[in-house]
Amino acid sequence: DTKLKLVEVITSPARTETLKAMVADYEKSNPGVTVEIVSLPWGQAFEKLATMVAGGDVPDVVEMPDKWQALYAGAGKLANLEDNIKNWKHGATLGEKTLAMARQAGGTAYSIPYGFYLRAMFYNKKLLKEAGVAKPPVTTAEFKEAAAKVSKLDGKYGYCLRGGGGGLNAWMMSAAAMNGSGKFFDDAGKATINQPGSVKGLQYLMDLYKDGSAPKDSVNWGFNEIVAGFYSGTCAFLDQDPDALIAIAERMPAEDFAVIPMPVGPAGKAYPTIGFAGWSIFETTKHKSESWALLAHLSDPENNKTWARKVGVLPIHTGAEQDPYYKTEQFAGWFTELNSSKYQPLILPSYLEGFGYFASTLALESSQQALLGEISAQELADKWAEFLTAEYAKWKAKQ
Amino acid sequence: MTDMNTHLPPADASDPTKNNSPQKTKGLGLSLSYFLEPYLYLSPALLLIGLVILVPLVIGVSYSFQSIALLQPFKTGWIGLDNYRALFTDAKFLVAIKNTFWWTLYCVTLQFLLGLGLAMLLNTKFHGKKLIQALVFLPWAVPSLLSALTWAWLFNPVIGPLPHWLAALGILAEPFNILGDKDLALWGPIVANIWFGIPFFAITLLAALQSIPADMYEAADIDGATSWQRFTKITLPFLAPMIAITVMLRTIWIANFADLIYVMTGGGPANSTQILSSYIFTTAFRKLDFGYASAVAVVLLLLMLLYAAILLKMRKKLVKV
Amino acid sequence: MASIQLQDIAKSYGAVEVLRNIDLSIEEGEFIVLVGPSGCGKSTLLRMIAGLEPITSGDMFIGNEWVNELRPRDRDIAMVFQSYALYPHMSVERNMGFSLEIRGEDKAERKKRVQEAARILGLEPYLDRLPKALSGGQRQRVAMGRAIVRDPKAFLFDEPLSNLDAALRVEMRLEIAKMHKRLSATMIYVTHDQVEALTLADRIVVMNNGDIQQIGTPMELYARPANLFVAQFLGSPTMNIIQKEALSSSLIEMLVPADIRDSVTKLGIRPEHVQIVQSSDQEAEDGHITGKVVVVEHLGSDANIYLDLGNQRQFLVRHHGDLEVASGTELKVRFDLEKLHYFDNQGHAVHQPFL
Amino acid sequence: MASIQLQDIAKSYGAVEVLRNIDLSIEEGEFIVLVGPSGCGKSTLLRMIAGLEPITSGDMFIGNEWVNELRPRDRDIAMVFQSYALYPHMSVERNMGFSLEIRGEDKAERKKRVQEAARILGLEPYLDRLPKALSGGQRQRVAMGRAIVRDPKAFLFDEPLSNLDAALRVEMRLEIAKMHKRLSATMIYVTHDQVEALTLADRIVVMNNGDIQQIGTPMELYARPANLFVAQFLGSPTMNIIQKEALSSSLIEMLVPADIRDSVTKLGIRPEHVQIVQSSDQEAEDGHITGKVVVVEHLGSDANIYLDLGNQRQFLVRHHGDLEVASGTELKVRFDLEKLHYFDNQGHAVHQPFL
Amino acid sequence: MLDRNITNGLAVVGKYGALACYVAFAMLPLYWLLKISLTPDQLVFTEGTALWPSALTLENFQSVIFYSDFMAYFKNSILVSLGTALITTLVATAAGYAFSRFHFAGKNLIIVAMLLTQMFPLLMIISPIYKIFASLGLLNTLTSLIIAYTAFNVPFATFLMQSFFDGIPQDLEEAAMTDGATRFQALRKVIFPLTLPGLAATLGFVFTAAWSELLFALMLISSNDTMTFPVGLLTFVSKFSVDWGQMMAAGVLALIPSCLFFIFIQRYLVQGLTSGAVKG
Ligand SMILES: Nc1ncnc2c1ncn2[C@@H]1O[C@H](COP(=O)(O)OP(=O)(O)OP(=O)(O)O)[C@@H](O)[C@H]1O
Ligand SMILES: Nc1ncnc2c1ncn2[C@@H]1O[C@H](COP(=O)(O)OP(=O)(O)OP(=O)(O)O)[C@@H](O)[C@H]1O
Ligand SMILES: [Mg+2]
Ligand SMILES: [Mg+2]
Repeated sequence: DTKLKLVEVITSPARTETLKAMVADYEKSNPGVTVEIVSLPWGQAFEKLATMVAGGDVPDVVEMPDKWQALYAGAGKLANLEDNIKNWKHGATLGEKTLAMARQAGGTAYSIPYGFYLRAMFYNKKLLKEAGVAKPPVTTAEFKEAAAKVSKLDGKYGYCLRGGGGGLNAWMMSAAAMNGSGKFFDDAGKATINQPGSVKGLQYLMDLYKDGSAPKDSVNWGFNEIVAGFYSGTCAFLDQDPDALIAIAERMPAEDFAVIPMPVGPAGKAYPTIGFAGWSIFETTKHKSESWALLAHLSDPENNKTWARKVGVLPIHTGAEQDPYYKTEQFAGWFTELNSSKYQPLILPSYLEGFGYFASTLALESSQQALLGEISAQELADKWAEFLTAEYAKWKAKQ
Repeated sequence: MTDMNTHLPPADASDPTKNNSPQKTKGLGLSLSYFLEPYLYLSPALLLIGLVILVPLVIGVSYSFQSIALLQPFKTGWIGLDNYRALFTDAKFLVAIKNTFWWTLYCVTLQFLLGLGLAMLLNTKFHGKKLIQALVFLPWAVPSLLSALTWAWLFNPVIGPLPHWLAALGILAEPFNILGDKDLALWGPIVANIWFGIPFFAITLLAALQSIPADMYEAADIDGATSWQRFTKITLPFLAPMIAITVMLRTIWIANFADLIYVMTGGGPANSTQILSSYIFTTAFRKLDFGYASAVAVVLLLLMLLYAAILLKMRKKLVKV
Repeated sequence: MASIQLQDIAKSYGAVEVLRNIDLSIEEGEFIVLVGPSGCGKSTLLRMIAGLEPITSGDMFIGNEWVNELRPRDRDIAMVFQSYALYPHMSVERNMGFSLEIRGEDKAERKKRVQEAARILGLEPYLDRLPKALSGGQRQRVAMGRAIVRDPKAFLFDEPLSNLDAALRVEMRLEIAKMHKRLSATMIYVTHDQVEALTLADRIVVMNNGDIQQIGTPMELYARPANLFVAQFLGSPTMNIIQKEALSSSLIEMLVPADIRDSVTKLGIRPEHVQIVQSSDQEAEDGHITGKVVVVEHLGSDANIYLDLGNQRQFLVRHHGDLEVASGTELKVRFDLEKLHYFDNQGHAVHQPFL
Repeated sequence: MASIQLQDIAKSYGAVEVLRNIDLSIEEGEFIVLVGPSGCGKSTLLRMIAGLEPITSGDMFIGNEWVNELRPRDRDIAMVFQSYALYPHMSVERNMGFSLEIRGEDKAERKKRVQEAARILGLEPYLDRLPKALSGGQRQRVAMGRAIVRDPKAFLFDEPLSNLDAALRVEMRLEIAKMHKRLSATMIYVTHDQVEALTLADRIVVMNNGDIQQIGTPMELYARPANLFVAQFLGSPTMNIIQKEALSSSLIEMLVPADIRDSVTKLGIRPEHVQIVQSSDQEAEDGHITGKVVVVEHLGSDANIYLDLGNQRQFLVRHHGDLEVASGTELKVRFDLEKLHYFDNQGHAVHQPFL
Repeated sequence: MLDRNITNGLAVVGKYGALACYVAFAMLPLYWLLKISLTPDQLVFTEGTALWPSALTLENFQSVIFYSDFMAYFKNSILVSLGTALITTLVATAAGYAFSRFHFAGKNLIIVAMLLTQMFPLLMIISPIYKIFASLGLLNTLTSLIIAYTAFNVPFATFLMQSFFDGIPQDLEEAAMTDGATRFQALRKVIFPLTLPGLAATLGFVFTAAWSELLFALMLISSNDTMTFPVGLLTFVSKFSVDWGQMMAAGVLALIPSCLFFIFIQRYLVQGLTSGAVKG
């Protein structure tokens, strides 16, 4: 009898249900194997998983968000999945991007992603109309103007700025759009974030905040606050991944909002961030083949489609977007981004070991300082550049 | 005491020498058990604490002399005092110390004073006491996550009433979220913590109040004491041991307690609510630098020890009974 | 100094009635001693006067002010608690000086008065101690000291000397008398010690079972107890009581005057008013009654001789000086006729008309 | 019943030495009364015998067993605490029956014995009350009751009757004597009441300041006090002490036998051994000394007459019977020569060789 | 009782006023909790600042009670909290008694050690603790939580109990021991009943501490069967949304046992237990 332990980290009750059903399928077709699902609350998942692993209570299969992958892979904790992918019957349909992301940490596939998060812009149709904005903005300039107009309404704001946890994406997107480049490091290994274009991008967000186009307390807003700010009708624009759609669709009539691509910068391009999460196998597992079988089961096209819908990501197997589910107005924004060359998905350098700290702490604190006017955009950019350049060099050295 | 002759019963007692020595042994055995008795009572506590906390604590402190990351057993190594040296140049650390001080001071002082007031009120007779007592104690039973979320909610002008009330009272110029204001943000978690902590002092002090003999107040009445004098000269001295212990522990807990801050402000905006323990948390689990985090924790521990020592000294001086 | 009036005061704890119909009017500067058996309500009465115990019914006046609802601290009364009620967290010195401290008396004055009290009470070596490091008697003296440093309208003493040795007690008693003279403060004093009661009191109040039995000067109470209870309660050893019917009619004729002979049912005679008739003395009528010696208590200056009159009736004779007599010996005793007390069947005293 | 031996027992609280050189050997079934001024260490001694207070040095034996380190409960000793130490959460009944409860005595037996004790102590109406609803004397009786329901090796009583009224005290005293006879238990009894001490004790131990001053039967102590302290401590009112040099040489010749005349520095005479020489009596040598009446205390059966001998020396005369005499009057008194006590300059008694 | 009318009246008004303030302060967040749990999802934000929603729903409660594992979490929490409260109180009573009644070598050292346990952030030592429990095979058991909570709560409970013991006259114990009681009997029959307010307070604290503890519960428990309710609450905070309604409903439900517990213990918070015990 084999027992597998599967750890789910981005937990929600509905999602756990789906996972359970899929696992039950697997158990049925693999008699003798039982799978224990451990669902960690997302807010504390990192600490808990780290403690479990450090404490020797290592699971077999784990849900792996992009930001953790480099860390676990770098510590040699994850199994190399290259061979398995090669021999997998569905291996062929894995998209180019999927594989790139699987291999993000050190060029080897340490996970099978189950879906992408891609940023696009939600907007509140009613608010725009009230503010007299005729059509949704396409460029950063239009966006700024529209946001300013909405902010004139009493108690309303243009943009749901995410100044708190997880706000890095917006800064990076803005910097890239203004800079007209999606590269984080130049050929010399220097971070591009303090290039003049990028600094302008940072300044762009700071201005939005200072001009009152974002609520005062949005300096501290995280995911829940911005989403709530959006569906409560406090602010008109929200840049978010498809997963936010779940929460928003539940609380807002479909006709009240829509999703558009991210505004393009002066160079006519936008760089919506793209992220992923996937499944990994721990190196220490005693049941590698069963674990892989489970992983393969979860990632097969049918299951992946169900899963992707449930959790609000874009599926990994090519051709899945043809599904009628994705043909709605709400999904239009994301698929436009995917299919137009104006939009170049931006992959954050989460392969850097210090990136987690950078995103969650360093960038967070310094960007708040910038929003509050304690430091200038240039100082902010320099600070980031310094850290990123050093991390990049470390990473480079290991390759 | 070793000389057996000193234990001879008087001459008229029947043959004392004969049965004296076994008795003496029995006496010694007893004195051993006398000596061991307190340890016996303490042993379960010591065993539990030792195994579950003290041993891990020693390990935890030892991290501070190492370079150690949670997931990377191969990158550890002893580095002596390097982590501590780094503290001196760490601006964030200094900010966190300052914030810890204010955070702890405000929280402890206010919840102590309010708790004491509540305890005094509850120590009188009034209608509906049972219900009110149960109600005012309830905040203590709310998990900190839930209270943090609720208070964050209450402070949010979009979904909570507080900013509007505060603005109506003229305390705020306009209804905005103080959690987003770097000068006021710390007050959010402080209010939440006070709310949460009042019952702690109220209950302990109420229980202590109730063990003050009534005739102390009678004697003070006869001696002509006013209510205030009764309070300062009788009540407070009687409460002093309890106050010393609760204030000390609560201070330690609060200084170590980052849950509310973590959920309500995440240490922000711009580190304005960063306290040592939240800094320790981010250093350990975000920066993954366990060694450095442990060094910060050790500093916190030393500060707390110093504080406890001072308080214990004061207690010895003040508490006579 | 203030007069104290109690008018029809009563006190109940729930269903338990502890005091009833207490009428007592105490003059300014008077020294009242409260006596009565254990549990008769003395402490309760003191506590009511002090304001510590709500008054169930009746009215109380201190210096003409109606004080039923006045707070203790506004009454300006010093009290020695039966239970001492020392402040355990204060040194002896602070305990004694506490009331002065409260009143904002300055330090030097406080110190002076505490020193003076401590000297009187023999507590000087212990001023720095906490109460828990004192002996029982020392604690009681601290309790006493707490009252006597003050200069209140009235002093209430609840058995303040009960735990002191005889010598100290005598000394303290004299000090209290002195203090009373000096301050001419009103004092109410509870004691079980007859000597204290008799020597200190201007008037004694005898209580029983929540009632006042008699109020009067010591000599009045000793010489003319109003009833059987008072007669037996005061005087130690206690008065002998003899049922009239137990006496032969000739004896009754001799002892009880004719005009009250019918109403009297009991006769009383104090042990010290009985003489032993020497056996050499042959006249029969001299020995009023005869009994067998049960036991002799030697008290040094006196001896108590317990006689059995038959039918298990005991009779006590206080013999002045020592007496060697074996138990079982028959003894004849005679009464001092003028010191006889008479009681009716309700226990009220019946007085000879010519007295 | 058990004998108790104390050998060179000492006790200190930190630097304070409370007891020293205590040597005392108590026989099985003996009734020992401890007396001494407040704070002399009586309670401490009792508590050490009970095992409540560690012994600083010396050895203690109970029934030949060395008990220095034996726990209280293994000593099987009943004790009445000076502070009562009642269990505040238990009814009077349970308080009294607690030791039996602990010993697993069955309910009926417990009830019986508690009832019996309550009857003796007059506590029957209060059996269901909590201590806080009792008067001081009632509490003390409960404390007493807790001891007397038991049947232990020894009883220790620490001022068990101090808060009771005279009548009750006499009654209780008799009950204790009865109990002692019935159980022939060893008893150690602390009291400040001389009557109790003299009537109950087989032997009295007089303590002062942590020392034993004298041990002996009541009559021995009364008649032949070993030193000035004992002489003055026992007997109430206390013995008069006269400095030899204050007397005229003719008086000294008359009062002090020749062979001890040099070593004696003080003379003692009890107030009851002094007679007032009636003024009608003209012989001068009959009146040994003369003084002015300061005050007269009327005690009913007796009167205490305080004389001023000049130079503020007080002298007390106990007059049997009453005496009306105004203060200021000159009185002549004479001593009972056989009852004179002599002391040397260390305060030790000097005995006449022929006695 | 003996106060004079006007000041008396003012004092009474002041007292009730102050009580009202306390109650209002204590209840406001709880009221908000209740309000949100009763508000239909669509109105939670649109009527955020209203004191009372325009429509009510019991749906949140229904789904928490009937369609989630919360009842199981509650059961676990109650088991753990009661177990911890009882064991901690026992252990701490023994230790507090030793502190109160004995002088012994190493007392100060032990006090410092106990204080130390409270001074170091638990997060920093959770990983060795985890290892210890893992090696004892106690992970995912309620026992592990009870042990951990007991260990962590014992120091405080000990100090608390000590100060209550200190308030009880030693005479009473001595009396019990001369009455033939063993130390334990004296403790059980004489000291305990007099420490009831202290015991009640200690029980209350430990119960609620265990009831709302999160860190150990999160770290030591992974399986759904042994999860306690605070961890359960966390599951409402997912990466993409917070289910406020259900979370608050669960929070409201979680208050009920605590409330009952407080009502239960407060009958022991009574005055004057030791009056009449000793003279002097
Ligand atoms: N903890 C202590 N520290 C120092 N001295 C103490 C302590 N306890 C008692 N004493 C002293 O020891 C002496 C003896 O006390 P003890 O209680 O035995 O006296 P006692 O003879 O019973 O007096 P009393 O008749 O007043 O009850 C007293 O002088 C007292 O002050
Ligand atoms: N709380 C109470 N409930 C009921 N009865 C009480 C209460 N307090 C006191 N008593 C009773 O009231 C009566 C009077 O008590 P009080 O203390 O006044 O007596 P006392 O005369 O001072 O006696 P003692 O000489 O023994 O001190 C006693 O019989 C006592 O039992
Ligand atoms: Mg009384
Ligand atoms: Mg004593």
